[in-house]
Amino acid sequence: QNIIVVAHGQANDPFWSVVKNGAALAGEHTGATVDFRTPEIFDMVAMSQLIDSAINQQPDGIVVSIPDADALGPSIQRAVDAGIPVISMNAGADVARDLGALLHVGQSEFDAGKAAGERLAEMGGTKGICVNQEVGNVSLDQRCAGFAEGFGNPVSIVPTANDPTEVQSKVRAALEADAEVDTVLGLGAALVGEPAVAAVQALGRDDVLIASFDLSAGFLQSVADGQAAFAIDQQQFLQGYLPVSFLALNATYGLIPGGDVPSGPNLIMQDSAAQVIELSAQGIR
Amino acid sequence: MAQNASLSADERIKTETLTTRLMKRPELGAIGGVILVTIFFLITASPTMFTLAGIMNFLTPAAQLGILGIAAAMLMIGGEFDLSIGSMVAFAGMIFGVLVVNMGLPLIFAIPLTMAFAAATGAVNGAIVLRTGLPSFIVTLAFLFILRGASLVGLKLFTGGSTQLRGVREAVADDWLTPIFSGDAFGGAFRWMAQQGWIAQLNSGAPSVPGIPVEILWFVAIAALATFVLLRTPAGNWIFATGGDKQAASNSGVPVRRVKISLFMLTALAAALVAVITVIDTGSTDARRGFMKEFEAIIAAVIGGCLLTGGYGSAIGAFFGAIIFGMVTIGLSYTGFDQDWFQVFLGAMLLLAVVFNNAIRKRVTGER
Amino acid sequence: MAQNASLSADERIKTETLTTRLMKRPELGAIGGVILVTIFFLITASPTMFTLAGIMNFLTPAAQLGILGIAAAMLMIGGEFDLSIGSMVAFAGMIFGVLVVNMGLPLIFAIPLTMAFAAATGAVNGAIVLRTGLPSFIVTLAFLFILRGASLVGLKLFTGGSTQLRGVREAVADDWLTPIFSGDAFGGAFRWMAQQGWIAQLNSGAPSVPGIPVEILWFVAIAALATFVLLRTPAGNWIFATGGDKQAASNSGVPVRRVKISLFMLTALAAALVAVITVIDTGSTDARRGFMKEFEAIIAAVIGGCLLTGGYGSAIGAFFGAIIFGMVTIGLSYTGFDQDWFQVFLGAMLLLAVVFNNAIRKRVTGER
Amino acid sequence: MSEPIIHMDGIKKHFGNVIALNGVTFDVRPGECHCLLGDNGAGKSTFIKTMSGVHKPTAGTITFEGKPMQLGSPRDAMEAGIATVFQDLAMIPLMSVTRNFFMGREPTVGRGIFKRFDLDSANRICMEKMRQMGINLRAPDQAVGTLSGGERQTVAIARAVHFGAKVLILDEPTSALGVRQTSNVLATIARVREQGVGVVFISHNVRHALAVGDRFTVLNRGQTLGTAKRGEIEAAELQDLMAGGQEMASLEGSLGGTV
Amino acid sequence: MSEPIIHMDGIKKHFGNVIALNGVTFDVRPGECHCLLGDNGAGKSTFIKTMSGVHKPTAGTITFEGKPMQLGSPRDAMEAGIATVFQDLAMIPLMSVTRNFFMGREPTVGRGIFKRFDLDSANRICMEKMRQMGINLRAPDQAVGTLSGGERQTVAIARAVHFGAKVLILDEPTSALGVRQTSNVLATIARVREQGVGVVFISHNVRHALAVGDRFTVLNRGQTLGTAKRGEIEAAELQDLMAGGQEMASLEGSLGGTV
Ligand SMILES: Nc1ncnc2c1ncn2[C@@H]1O[C@H](COP(=O)(O)OP(=O)(O)OP(=O)(O)O)[C@@H](O)[C@H]1O
Ligand SMILES: Nc1ncnc2c1ncn2[C@@H]1O[C@H](COP(=O)(O)OP(=O)(O)OP(=O)(O)O)[C@@H](O)[C@H]1O
Ligand SMILES: [Mg+2]
Ligand SMILES: [Mg+2]
Repeated sequence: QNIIVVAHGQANDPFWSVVKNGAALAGEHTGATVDFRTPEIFDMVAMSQLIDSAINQQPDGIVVSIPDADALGPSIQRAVDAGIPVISMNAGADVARDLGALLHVGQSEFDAGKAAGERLAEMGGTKGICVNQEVGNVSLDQRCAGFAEGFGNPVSIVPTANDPTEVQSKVRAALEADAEVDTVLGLGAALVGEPAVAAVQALGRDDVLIASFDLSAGFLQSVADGQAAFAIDQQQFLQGYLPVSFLALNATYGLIPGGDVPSGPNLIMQDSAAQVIELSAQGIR
Repeated sequence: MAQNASLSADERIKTETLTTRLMKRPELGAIGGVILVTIFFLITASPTMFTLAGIMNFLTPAAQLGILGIAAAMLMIGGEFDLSIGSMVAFAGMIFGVLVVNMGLPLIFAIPLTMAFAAATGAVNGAIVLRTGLPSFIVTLAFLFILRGASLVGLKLFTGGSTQLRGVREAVADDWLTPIFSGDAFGGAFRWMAQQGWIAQLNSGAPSVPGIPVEILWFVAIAALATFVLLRTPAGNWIFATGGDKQAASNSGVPVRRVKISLFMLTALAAALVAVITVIDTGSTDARRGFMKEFEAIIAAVIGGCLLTGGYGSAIGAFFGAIIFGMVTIGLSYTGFDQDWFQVFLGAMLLLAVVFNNAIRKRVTGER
Repeated sequence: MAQNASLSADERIKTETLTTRLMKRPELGAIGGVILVTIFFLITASPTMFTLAGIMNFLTPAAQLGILGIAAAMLMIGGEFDLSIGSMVAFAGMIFGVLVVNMGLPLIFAIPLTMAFAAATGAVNGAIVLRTGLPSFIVTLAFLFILRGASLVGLKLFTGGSTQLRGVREAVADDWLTPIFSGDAFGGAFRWMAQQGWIAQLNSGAPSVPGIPVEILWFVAIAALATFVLLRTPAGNWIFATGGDKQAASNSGVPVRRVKISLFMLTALAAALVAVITVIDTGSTDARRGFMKEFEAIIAAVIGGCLLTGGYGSAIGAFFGAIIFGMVTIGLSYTGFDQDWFQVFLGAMLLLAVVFNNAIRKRVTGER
Repeated sequence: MSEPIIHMDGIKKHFGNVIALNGVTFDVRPGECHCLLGDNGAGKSTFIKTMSGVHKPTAGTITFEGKPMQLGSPRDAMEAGIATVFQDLAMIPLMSVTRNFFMGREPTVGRGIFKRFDLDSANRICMEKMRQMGINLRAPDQAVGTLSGGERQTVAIARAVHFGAKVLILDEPTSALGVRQTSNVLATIARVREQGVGVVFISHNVRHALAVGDRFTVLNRGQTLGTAKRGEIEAAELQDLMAGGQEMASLEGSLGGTV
Repeated sequence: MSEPIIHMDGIKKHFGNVIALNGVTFDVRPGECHCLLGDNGAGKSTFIKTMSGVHKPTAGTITFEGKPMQLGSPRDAMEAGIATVFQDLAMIPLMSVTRNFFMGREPTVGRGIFKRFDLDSANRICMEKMRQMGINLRAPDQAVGTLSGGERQTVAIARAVHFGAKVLILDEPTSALGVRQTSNVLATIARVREQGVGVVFISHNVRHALAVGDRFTVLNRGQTLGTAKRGEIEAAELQDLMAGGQEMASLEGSLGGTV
């Protein structure tokens, strides 16, 4: 059996490398060959072309993430027309069925952001920044939008590049420029969460709430140490593992679950952080 | 040419074979790389890569990149860079989306308006470069940021907060101009061929290849036109001269400023064309469109033999350069290699293709 | 200089003021831009930007970029590009991390080994460029992909599946070399100044600025050294000559190949230094380190007045170029502008700074 | 005597703090060859560059056929009828001989959007003109960068002559030429002068200047030393003026008076 | 007569399909000035470029002081003692006069890591040498690209002479020079020849060649036409050979026999 996964995040993105690890493990467990493909940058045009190339190879199943239904819809429908079973994951819960996908595994980015925002507001945050390391990447933009809605208080977006030093300086600048900011939400744990913690430490402030999407061992350590509030985990390992296993079962026995599988959100707080550090360091969480 | 006969009388030149003469042309330099890459994938990739559907599949991104690459090549031959074309794809896409979706304009107005916007921005780029005498690298870099930022702001403004504008496909579905900028051409012919069993059919009975994606036709047409302009018109001569030595060209009476401004407008127009094609094709646009395309366009031009210092290169070279780049990026997904190795392979293949080109050309032409 | 006195006797030169003489130097060209940007932020940004802490805050990323930018400037003056330095930051970081964490080597071995790896890769880059005669743009582009991919593969291999390698801080905490590559220098002096009330204190009583981040010292030292080499040594003369006209330089007896190879090694070493500093500072490394840094380094060099065609530029220019770039990127977070406009501002500020530089220099030196 | 075609009055040119020209007055009449002579660095090339629109003069006026003229670019000068062979030749090394020859003034065939560069006839004309100047090119598509120094100079001269003009400016046109090519160029100057073209001829070779010149103007350190008519001045005297009045090395004797 | 310093035998050079040299034999003895003459495009520059390590010959052997030699780069040739003034001068336009003068062989002061380019004395030497050649530079830090043609050529000659050598090759060194500078250069050739240096002198000016030459070799279309000793050959005859035997334009008479 041959299953192709087409995702919109890059293989060197810590988040997506966990998805890829999940898919690979499912491949091992089911005996299917799994090809994991991503465009080199967030690019919907390139992604639709990757789906087309997957269709041409007539695999036994395709797993896709759908951050832009308009852009990817035709390609996904072509896969369905060609008789290839499709499962969507990560992004696209709302449109998966309409496009002919069998089911969706994942969480809505917007909902996850909203949950985080609500929690941070509960914890006493009054003014927040959302640190976005890839402005224009729709999934990341949705996280910030959800955060703004759930938080209920003023939120501004801090755009940064993919560079920890710059993130640290920018977070520090934002905190210094407006002393009322007391909440920082990062959209990636290693890239943003860790430098944000470092920035707050350097400022010597202990009244700033820091939360981050996704997990990294360093950030989880900060959560465990009480320097950061929590990490938002959507257990993306499942987003790689489950669709591949489902498609493998489907190809062998025709089995398929009857509904979507929510893989998150799951907030990791101080009490549970220590347990997942090791798994995170291995690329499983 | 006419004088070849009289020349062979000169004892100071050796006769050369047809192959040598062909390989000397910069236009054909990049063919070696295409052949090498093709052979590589014939060996390593799934055979579906070279089915009709597979070929269309890798030619589509190559065509989109190639349209930009050919324009970038012409500008590079003219001695300048335009780093803003990637952002221009996003910006023009935003303008186009807004015109079509928010303002409901038909394509016959929306496309020329988008093009006019782009050309004006290109002219501004060019005017700043000429007026200040700054390197175009830095001026267009500023526009890379400005246009990218403006796309983000514009999209948020017109969609009420999202960075994604949707609904283009519905808006243009019935427009008579749509088939020229989107979808597949010669659909009838391909359906007929499928019925004849010449090409594969899907379960639904539709042909596996619904036609030739229009961008491929645009790509070929633009490559042909650009080659004609560069090699066979006074304007082409001016472009080479301007890029070769601005001062000498101007001293010889070439209208250097006019040439440069026109070239900047040209690259912007190429970006707008790609924007229109991809926005209609995908039905949406977002703030990340065209990200890094400026570099890929320059890469395609350089693979095709353009010199970064200007004054040398060809449109056909950029044509093949784009195909090489497109084949390598899409082709690797037809092979069994792990995605983690993707970039290593991409880099190695590019290097190999270019080195091979070069080695062949040197060998054939006897340069040392 | 000595001959100025005798020269003023020549009726064919006008006397020029000290300002004119200073502004003519390419080294000082970029100062105008720094001043302009500073004034802009003094007006628009929160005053915390120009506190001691604020200045250190924007100088730190500027310094990291600047180390790369100065090396890139020297290579550009020598007529080549290195697009692989960003990826080299990730690759060298990975090597360093593995040496320190997985192999448990002390810094005294780990750093030279990392540097040796980097220098070897740089030499390979250079050798391929020289051997094939291909543009360095395309060769180092291939290495951009190859090294980036190799970092990912390597990290996954050595961490057992993760793209992040951590534990560096713990591993080097007690190493006597650590303070040279990480943290803040002159901590004692700053604590003392804080006690005297000369600089602000945090709630904890520690000084708000614990010292000067070592990268800033490295940055200044490298800028001074590079300027000395470029302007005051035979090697500097060779670099300018090689970039100005390879053929003419070689005909005049400049060892062009040796110069180019050394410069490629130099950029790789600069990237490795940045890798070591940032990896120790953050305590971890990941596959995305240094992403796009090659372009930012070139941008810094070009803002500082380097010509893309080679043979002209300065290390001090790149120094100020990096500061301008660092100030603009970080500074906007201190202002009240809607951050959606970030890129628009970044582009506009860059353009303004460079145009201003240029205008000042032209005005002062009387060029037309 | 006829009116000057072009009259330059009190031309000054400064580059930053360098004073290259400090008030030079000069004119050319139709059908005459006016030689501009002077030491190295005297400002001859700078002067003719202001005449052909490359440099804007810092001060001074240009009158063309009786009307004041502002030259914005070399193209303006060309359109007014001033053809120039620059000392640096203004050639693009990477381009072919033919493309350099016709650069900026390409012959076309076809009409409308089918109008195109007529390469065949351009090649033919180019080879033919070069042959007339005494150079047998191997092929018209050889890159100019691979030509020998003299071949390259000949292309520039042949180009300027081919397109015809009211004023033909030649900046040291014979410096890299062989004996045969030199005599061809001097013969060409004599021929176009006959046709009523005004020629400005710069040379360091007194013999060449005396062979074709009607008037001689000597520049020194950015200023005019004076103008003499043909027959009014001796070779030795002229040579002395050209050297800026400074003494010459002792070898002179063995060179027989004229270098 | 003494042994040749450098002996080139049967040198051929092809560029792709272009045959630039088709078997040229040539030698230089210490203390003589050997003139290399020939029409434009004859292959003179190509030949001396193989002699100074720029081009690798396609066929033929080079013997230096009796031993066979392979020149890998111009630097090798320089180290062996061959100094060359190329026709294109090999200067970097954007760099200052001094930096060009000392390019590749910079004087240093200090030792160890404090060893640095001694700009002050370099500037002084450079100005001095230029003055000796008859050029008063304004400043040693002027960019070479802004020098006049003759000034630039003088820098290249002064540089080659300054560093001394066993063989000094001069490719049309006087083409852009004024009368004063030319006589200085010819005097310089005479001087270094006296010191036992072998000089290779390329010129299109028969008078210059006859003034300093001891032997004359004429190239034509990539081949040697023959070598003559001083006194064995007449100016007119030599000139005829240089023109490749082809007839010259009619103006010749008025030029008094020698162009
Ligand atoms: N762009 C420039 N910047 C500074 N100085 C310049 C510039 N152009 C020319 N000069 C100076 O002006 C003077 C005149 O130069 P010009 O080229 O006109 O001399 P010339 O008379 O043509 O000499 P030659 O016979 O050697 O060609 C020279 O001393 C030169 O150094
Ligand atoms: N790189 C090259 N590629 C092709 N042809 C070349 C190249 N270099 C020189 N040639 C050709 O070789 C011939 C000899 O050139 P060369 O420069 O040696 O002539 P020359 O004797 O120095 O002439 P001149 O007196 O005009 O300087 C010329 O016809 C030239 O076109
Ligand atoms: Mg001159
Ligand atoms: Mg020559």
